[in-house]
Amino acid sequence: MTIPVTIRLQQADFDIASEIAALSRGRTDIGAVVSFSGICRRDQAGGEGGDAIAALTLEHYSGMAEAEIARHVEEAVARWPLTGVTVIHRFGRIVPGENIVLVVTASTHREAAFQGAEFLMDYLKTRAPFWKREEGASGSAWVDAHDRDDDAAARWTKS
Amino acid sequence: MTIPVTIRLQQADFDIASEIAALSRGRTDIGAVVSFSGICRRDQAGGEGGDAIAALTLEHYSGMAEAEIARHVEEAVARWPLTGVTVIHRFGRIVPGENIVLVVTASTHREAAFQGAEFLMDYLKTRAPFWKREEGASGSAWVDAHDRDDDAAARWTKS
Amino acid sequence: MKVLYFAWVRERIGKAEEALDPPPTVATVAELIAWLSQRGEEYAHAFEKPKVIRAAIDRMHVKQDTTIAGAREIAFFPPMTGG
Amino acid sequence: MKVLYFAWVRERIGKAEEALDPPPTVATVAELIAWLSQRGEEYAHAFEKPKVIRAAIDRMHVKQDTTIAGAREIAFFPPMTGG
Repeated sequence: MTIPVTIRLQQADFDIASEIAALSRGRTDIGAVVSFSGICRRDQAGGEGGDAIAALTLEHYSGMAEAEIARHVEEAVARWPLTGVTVIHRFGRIVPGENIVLVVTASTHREAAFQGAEFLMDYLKTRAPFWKREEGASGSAWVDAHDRDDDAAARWTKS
Repeated sequence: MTIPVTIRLQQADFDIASEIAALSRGRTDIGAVVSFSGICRRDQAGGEGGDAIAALTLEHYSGMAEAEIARHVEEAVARWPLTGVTVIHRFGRIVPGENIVLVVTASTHREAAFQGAEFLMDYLKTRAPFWKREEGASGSAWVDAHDRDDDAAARWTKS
Repeated sequence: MKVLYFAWVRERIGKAEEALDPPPTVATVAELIAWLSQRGEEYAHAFEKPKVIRAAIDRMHVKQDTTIAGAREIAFFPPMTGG
Repeated sequence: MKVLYFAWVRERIGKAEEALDPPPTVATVAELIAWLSQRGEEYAHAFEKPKVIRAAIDRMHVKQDTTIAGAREIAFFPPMTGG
């Protein structure tokens, strides 16, 4: 069965409501819709109490990012009974309070929708070819990868 | 610290977008917002392949439901570093495709937002005083509780 | 005390609430269920499988061995199916 | 083959991509990194901690012991920080 899948990489902001509505409108087989939106925070990624950031700039590997996300959406659809998936990731300059990423999953049951969304977010944090650079008062710096994101992603590995 | 908490039981539908926006608007300390919306399906709860339902009617114990949900939101806030929580549960007659329930959690980090939302949904499915009655072609019947919902809720019990 | 019924418990008994004054020998929720079951066919039907019945005292879930002393409002209902 | 650089690898090398033709003795991703490191200070700086560097061949993540034979596009970048 083919389910609606939307993957978009874009500079522009997105509208969470219309993305959720697009996955569920006119359908009566969907019991659960989970959305995750990642938002640019003012605190530095490096830890609490650091300098406030003025903006993030997201670089990505165009071509690879789309293909990689599509493969992971396919994996999610194979692992959980999802009835629709939307992934939108922004690139370019993003200021605190703005959206960075959106994952929406729809399913007959809530467990599948939650698990599918968490799996895709853990993947996007660790394996999707995007890199964040933070602009602060004292210059700008590339964000370091977090071990705890790797740990979160590792829990989905089939043993 | 006091965080914004919204709990509403209502007959009217709700707007997911404005609820998500209300939790994050104007804030730069929120990194993650998870929303769960539960939607009335046309299939009977009893299993696949049953009769289609024409509507659900949700009965609730007014007074107890609000107090119980508030206690569980407090527990979620104590267990995970949430920066905002919204729970809306409808009652009365709901037709397939319409919203039933909404949980929105905001946090600095995605794990807390996901866990808080799942905890609250498992609670609402098993312990909040609501009862669903399905109207089908061959009459109407109260929905049976699911063992798998109890199992899902049990995983949050501290041992 | 005020006694409330919900969902199919309410339907079988035919009312949503009533004021009741059980004798002092009725000490726990389980004993109240047994006493109610004697009040007529509709009650016997509602409480025919007492283990399925859930109870709340003053709007808090309680187990059936809980004492009802001091309760102002007791509610009986089937397992919850919200969400 | 086309070689792409991203994030601080790109910044240190000072370019986003280039066409390269390494000698046939360069067989794996790790050997390509070692060969690139010899091309100048900017490359030596970018690849000073080779274990940190991630690689993709034809837009698929690969380990550094992967052969580069037949690769049309090889990319080098730091650990990903999207999402």
